[in-house]
Amino acid sequence: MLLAPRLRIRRGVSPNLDQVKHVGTLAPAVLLGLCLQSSAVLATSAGPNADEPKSPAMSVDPATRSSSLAQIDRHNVNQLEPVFTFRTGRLGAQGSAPLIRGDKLLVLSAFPHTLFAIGLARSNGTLSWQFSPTANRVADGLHCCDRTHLGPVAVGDRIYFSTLDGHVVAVDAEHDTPVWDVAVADPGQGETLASAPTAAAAELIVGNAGDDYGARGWIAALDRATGRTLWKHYSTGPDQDVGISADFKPAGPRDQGSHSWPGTAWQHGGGSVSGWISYDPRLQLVFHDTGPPAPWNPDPRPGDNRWTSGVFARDARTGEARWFVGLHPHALFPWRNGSANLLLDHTWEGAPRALLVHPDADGRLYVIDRQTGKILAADSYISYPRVARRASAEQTPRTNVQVRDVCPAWPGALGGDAALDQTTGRLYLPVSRLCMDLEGRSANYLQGTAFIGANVRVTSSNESDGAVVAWDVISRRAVWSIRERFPVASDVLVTAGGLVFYGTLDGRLKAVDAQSGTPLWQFGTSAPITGQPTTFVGPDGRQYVAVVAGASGPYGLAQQAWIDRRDATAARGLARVIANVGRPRDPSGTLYVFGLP
Amino acid sequence: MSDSRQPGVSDAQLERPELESHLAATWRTPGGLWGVLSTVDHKIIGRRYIVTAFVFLALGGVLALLMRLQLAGSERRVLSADWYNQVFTMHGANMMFLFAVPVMEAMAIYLVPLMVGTRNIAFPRLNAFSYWLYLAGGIMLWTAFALNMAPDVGWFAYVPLSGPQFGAGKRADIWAQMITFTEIAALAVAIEIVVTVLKQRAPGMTLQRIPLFVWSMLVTAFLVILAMPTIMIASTCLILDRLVGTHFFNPSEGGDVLLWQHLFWFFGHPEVYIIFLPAVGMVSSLVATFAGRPVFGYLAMVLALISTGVLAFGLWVHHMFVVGLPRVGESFFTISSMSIAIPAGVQIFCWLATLWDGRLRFRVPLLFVIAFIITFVMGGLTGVMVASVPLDTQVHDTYFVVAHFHYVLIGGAVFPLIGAIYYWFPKMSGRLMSERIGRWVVGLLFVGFNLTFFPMHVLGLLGMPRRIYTYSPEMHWDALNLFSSVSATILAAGFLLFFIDVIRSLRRGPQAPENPWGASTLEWATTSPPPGYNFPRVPVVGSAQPLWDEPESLAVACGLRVDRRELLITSVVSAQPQAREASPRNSIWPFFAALASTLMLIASIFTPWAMVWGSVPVLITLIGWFWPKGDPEDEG
Amino acid sequence: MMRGVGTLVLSLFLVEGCARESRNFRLDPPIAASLDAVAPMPNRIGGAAPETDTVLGQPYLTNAYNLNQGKQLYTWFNCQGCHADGGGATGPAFLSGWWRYGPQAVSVFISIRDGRPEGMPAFGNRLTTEQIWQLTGYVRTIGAYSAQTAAPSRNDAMQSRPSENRAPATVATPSDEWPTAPSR
Amino acid sequence: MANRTLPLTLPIALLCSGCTGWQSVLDPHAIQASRLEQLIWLFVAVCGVVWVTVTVVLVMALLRRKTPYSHTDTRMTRIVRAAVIATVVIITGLAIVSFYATRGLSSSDATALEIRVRGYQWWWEVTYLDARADQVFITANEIHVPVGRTVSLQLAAADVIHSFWVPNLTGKQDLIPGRDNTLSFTPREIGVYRGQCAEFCGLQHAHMALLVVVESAGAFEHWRQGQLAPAATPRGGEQETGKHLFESKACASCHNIQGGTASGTVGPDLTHVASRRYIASGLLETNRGSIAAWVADPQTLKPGNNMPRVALDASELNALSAYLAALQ
Repeated sequence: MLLAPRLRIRRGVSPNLDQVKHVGTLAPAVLLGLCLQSSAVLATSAGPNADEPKSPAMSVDPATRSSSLAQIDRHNVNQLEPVFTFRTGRLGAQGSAPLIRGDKLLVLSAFPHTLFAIGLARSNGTLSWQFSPTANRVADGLHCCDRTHLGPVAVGDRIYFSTLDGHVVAVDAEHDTPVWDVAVADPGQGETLASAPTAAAAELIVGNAGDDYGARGWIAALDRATGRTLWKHYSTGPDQDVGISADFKPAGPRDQGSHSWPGTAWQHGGGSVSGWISYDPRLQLVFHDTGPPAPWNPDPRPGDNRWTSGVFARDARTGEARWFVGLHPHALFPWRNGSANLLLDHTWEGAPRALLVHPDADGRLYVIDRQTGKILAADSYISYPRVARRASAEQTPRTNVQVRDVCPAWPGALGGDAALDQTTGRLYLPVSRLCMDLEGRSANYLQGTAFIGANVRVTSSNESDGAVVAWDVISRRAVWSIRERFPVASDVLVTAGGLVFYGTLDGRLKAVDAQSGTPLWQFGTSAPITGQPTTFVGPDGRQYVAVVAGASGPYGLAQQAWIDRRDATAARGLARVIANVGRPRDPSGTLYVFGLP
Repeated sequence: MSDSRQPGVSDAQLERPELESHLAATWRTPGGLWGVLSTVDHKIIGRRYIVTAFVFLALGGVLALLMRLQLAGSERRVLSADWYNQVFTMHGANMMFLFAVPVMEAMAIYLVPLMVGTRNIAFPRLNAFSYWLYLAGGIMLWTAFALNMAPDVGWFAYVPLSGPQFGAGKRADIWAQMITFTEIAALAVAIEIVVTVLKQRAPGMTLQRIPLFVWSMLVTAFLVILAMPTIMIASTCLILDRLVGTHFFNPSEGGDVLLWQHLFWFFGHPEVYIIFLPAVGMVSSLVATFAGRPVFGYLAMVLALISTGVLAFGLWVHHMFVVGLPRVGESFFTISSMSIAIPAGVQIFCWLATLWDGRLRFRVPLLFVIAFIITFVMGGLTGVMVASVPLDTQVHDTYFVVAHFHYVLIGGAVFPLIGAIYYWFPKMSGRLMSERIGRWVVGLLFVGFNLTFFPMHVLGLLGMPRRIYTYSPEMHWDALNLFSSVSATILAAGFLLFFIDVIRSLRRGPQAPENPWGASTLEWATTSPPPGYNFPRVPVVGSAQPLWDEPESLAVACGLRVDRRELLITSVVSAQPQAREASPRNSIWPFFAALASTLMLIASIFTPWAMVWGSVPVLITLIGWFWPKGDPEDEG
Repeated sequence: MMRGVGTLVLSLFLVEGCARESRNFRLDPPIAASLDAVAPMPNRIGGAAPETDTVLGQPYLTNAYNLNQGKQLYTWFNCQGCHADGGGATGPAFLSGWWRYGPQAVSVFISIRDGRPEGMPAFGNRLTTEQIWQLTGYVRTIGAYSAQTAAPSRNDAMQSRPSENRAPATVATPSDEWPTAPSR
Repeated sequence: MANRTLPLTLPIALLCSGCTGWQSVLDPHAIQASRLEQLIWLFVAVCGVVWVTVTVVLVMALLRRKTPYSHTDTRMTRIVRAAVIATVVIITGLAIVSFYATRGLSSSDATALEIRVRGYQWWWEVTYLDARADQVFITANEIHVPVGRTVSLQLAAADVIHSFWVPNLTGKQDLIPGRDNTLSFTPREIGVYRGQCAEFCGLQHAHMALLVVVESAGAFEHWRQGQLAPAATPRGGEQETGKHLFESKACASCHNIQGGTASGTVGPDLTHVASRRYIASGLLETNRGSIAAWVADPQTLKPGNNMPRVALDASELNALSAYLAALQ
């Protein structure tokens, strides 16, 4: 049921619009008529792949989360006001941005998923159709600690989205009917999907999640027409499984994927591909992260635990691995490595280079040459009250030995996916500054149950646990950073209008000046914002900003209603830190659309 | 109280028979239950202590037989694993905490006031309180055993096995609380002994004239005062870890498992010297009497006692040679552990010299001394062996060590103790024990002991670890274990015969004169058994052997009042009379205080709040105890 | 007469005590099999416990050894992965005293043995019946408001919450709603 | 006196049996154990002499005819003083000897075979460490070592305090939670040596044995390769059903068999259980019958241990024991 609260907006130039008394009522939506009176040409937001003709002024590039729209800019952003909201009725959200497709706005709810299409043509946003694939409720138990961006994404004339219980669904946008629904991941093995498929030349590429359940990471390509799996490669195991052939760089001994593990530990070795998979049409390469090895306790998995905790480059057509950068061989700490890589073509030390910008969960920003996989720069983008003393012996987590004040905490230094403004070469990073105490325990693999082998307690510095950092990739320094009370767990959006949008855990959508970082506007929604804010041009030709508020990912886990903060290890140790945020007024996922009056 | 007699009459003004009747009335312990519960007479409480301790010895002995029965053959099912763990823990805890330390202190409670020539022990009401607390601790432990709740973690209760995670139920808490009971009792008695020896000696008994037994009890008392607090801290930390959730011994939250071992053994080794030194004192008394001459090298003996006491605190890590401490540190403890054999050696040589030069009368106590010397020297030498770090890595926690400490404990402490019972039984009960049965007891004990425990040296070298409830047949330990178990019956027969002799002699033993053995110390200067007031008039001592040097005319000091319980306070070094001190009368409050603290301590196993609410009745009883009774202040 | 009654009461209390402390390592196979005969309600919430359990005096809910074994199994079989130390993660919390399928031992037993729809895996063929009963008994001590005397104590591991024998010291205070007007 | 000589001779006869016992301190097969044995014999000799002299002096003191109170204190003082000095000399001598013995024991050898032994309640997990991760493997209760090569054990306790002790090879060393202890020895002769936990660790402390098998370098390498290989594939229908039963029932939650789906780490690794001489840490010799007896009723054989009784009927038990007995 579409509902939009009656909004009483007090005029007044106060940047802080969330004085608005937000009355969530179930009364039929009464919309401020004045916003949508003029009809506008519907802007289709182009799909991610570049070979589609990308209409210049309309889209948000999902690879870099930057938008070329400039109607809303520094000067008028403080007049931004909510146009309508849509309540999905599911607890929490799943982190993807709403997608504009013709005159419809597509929103995917949290698990069990429903794809809502909201028509923007008439004065109020009315639900034109919805589609709910069948859901395997076992996946409810597996929704734990990976940031989920399950879609929808538009490719050609179809809409695709992934589901938590391991399905990829294709929907025909014109006739609003499902085309195919393919199961690629098996929740029984602990495998889930965490990201929407990425469109490559003719394929859809998707990777699994489930490190915490001992699921072995893999990446697969599906045929866009029928959903048939074209190729599938794993993050661990012999070269033939991983897709390593002769022209793999760095050349090394064979089958490192299984020889760098004891016995058959690689079969439950983790290394999930839960983050956004970047695609470079020019080089025909696909870049993706591999998650931390399983279990968290390094004792039962001596050796380099090859191909986990690193960045892979693969050929889009065959999936053959071109190069791999091992950031944390034999990873001592279970940092979630599912953050998006950003492609940047820029001059580097005089010569134009194809760069891959990888903000890593360990708090460093790696700049890698996309063609060769050589690390060009690795600078720390975050400062900690207590620096992580990783190298020293007593800081190495071992069985029955507790290591204290390890920073960053297991969710990693990056709270969400960064945004890259390709013109200025500036990266806007949503940062989480939490630390943790970690104690290794003996890990016992039981299929379908959590395979952690560690007790963890996340500790907060109780002045500011989060930040948004503007980082100049070329000059390798932080331009500005804003301190946030709580970890910033949302993705970031940068617009040509010189604005940076991000959301906070206590539900505020904020806009700041991309140049100087001064806060310009914020709005208090009813649930924590852990998703991707987006902007689009409505049918009336006016620019709107939209975000789905609702808890998801590791911080969302700690927001569940039943979490009891008297147990310091509840919600993987996050319970006490997130408890300071307080309970959201309305935990269900809600779409907010803002526009200029 | 002193109704018929005029107040302020001193013992100088009365003749002997009239004096004795007055003193008897003043120092009288009423009969019936009230008298039993409220007595403060060190002789009654001392006798009670000794009897209770020997009852616990008997019970502990039965447990030992049960263990030997289970270990007589491989894979026997006499006792299940759980029961065997409870039995061997009870055997250890009962023998160490409920028999050995209390019986030695009980002998001191009875004998020290008599040997230093005073009327009652210092702080007699504290003495009563300590007995009731000790009895309550013993009853609690044995009731728990009857209820299948006995501790099953060893008498040393190493963490983490006795800790919160692996010590299921309330068993380890019972152990920790039993420690609290017995250690408060031991501390109380130690303080009384120190004050009695230093301040209430007969005039003229300078430091050089104190009997060697009293010296050994003084050193033991100081050992108790310095060692017991450590185990009380350790058991309190354990019970806090288990019931309140502190992390003293939790390695992952900053605690340390070895902290427990250091705390326990810092008390543990002085504990075994607390048991051994009184026995040394008894041997000195027995040797002097039955060799007919003072012990050779009095000064050497006293210095040996004191150096043993001091060194006892410096060698506890020899119990922890295999826990992985740095080797150099351990070697230091090798040297300190071996060097404690030197004062022990001095004492042995002095006794041998005394025996060499004395006119020996082969009565039963002397036979026990001979058995003691042979057995203890072997135990001491195996002690030197286990003091060496490398050697200890092979024999630690094996039956070699079981043999070693039984040699030094049974050989070194129980033999002299039983000899001392034969020696002082006439004084305590007024009846002589039978020589004939005594000789059988010595023979059975000596033979039984050696046949039972010598093979254990071999078993240890054969690789048999301690505290195993059974062993596999292919280990070839069956023969030696069976031999040891069978010989244990001889040892048990010896103890049984001893108990029979005690009970028989109580009723039908011949009447004992004042000084049946012709000994030289003051306790033989009064009747057997001594009256409530011990001495009609406090004796004055002229030499180290008062009864030998002036057998008939023992000088006495006068001036103590008759109508009020008074005793003489003398200076520490030269024992010059300083003041007449009022000695407290019978009082029921120590019994009530013990009862209240027992309820508090037992309830605190079940809820930590019991410490809060339980302390209210304890406070009330203590107030009742110390409420001024209106006695006039003591005159100078 | 009074002393007779006194000793009778005392012995009753003591006998109950020793039942709490007894160590029964081996159940006869037929009894162990009968412990699986739980009669659940149609909606698989609540139901009748097996008769042998009541005849044996509910050993798995009151015996100290069983509760401690239950705590050990809780850490061995990955319960902490989803339920943490009782505070909950993907799985519900036991500390808060809110039981989605009711607090009866039978419901907890069925949840462990047959699993539940929203992601609780079935341990029926991964644990023996006795182990499942031990886990059931232990899980119910986590959220107990007044601790049993036989309740287990803390683990020699990272401190997460007051141990079961301390009972939850503080009743969970609901976190405050977000202030509509954020304090500056 | 007669009844005293008989009991004395019997123990001496039994004493000699000490030299050939299976787990005897006086039957060394490694450099460290032989040094300790020599040290033990030295101490026994010295202490024996001291004990005999004291007893002889005692007996002479008891039996000699004495003139009454013959004022020989001065002579006796000299003898006593001499005796004390002799004691001091003996004590210092023994202390110095044991100090040098300690130094001789500790040997730091870079080429030592690194093995981590982790003590669990009532069994030993043995992990052969190696720089190359895929050469690392886990076994239980049995340690194979090549003769002549120093072995360095890293001792870690998983729950309570245990103590690793193989008397024929070297002295014991405790496994303490929260501490990393090491123990090294150099075996000299090929053979099978038994050891046992020497620190009280709970209900089944008595049945926590382990074997150290010293073999030639070639045999050791053959054994090592065997342990690295995944589990033998079941041959024949009975073993097939056994494998299926193992993986579908509660066994898979605790035990790991490399190559199957069972990968629990709570109990010992059973990938090559049949290659071990004993099961249940030294309780039963390994054969199909003993495996069946152990699986049918572990609580009767080793009461209180953490292996539950999995309900199996006769045919299932046969199939399971066939499968396990084939895991060489």
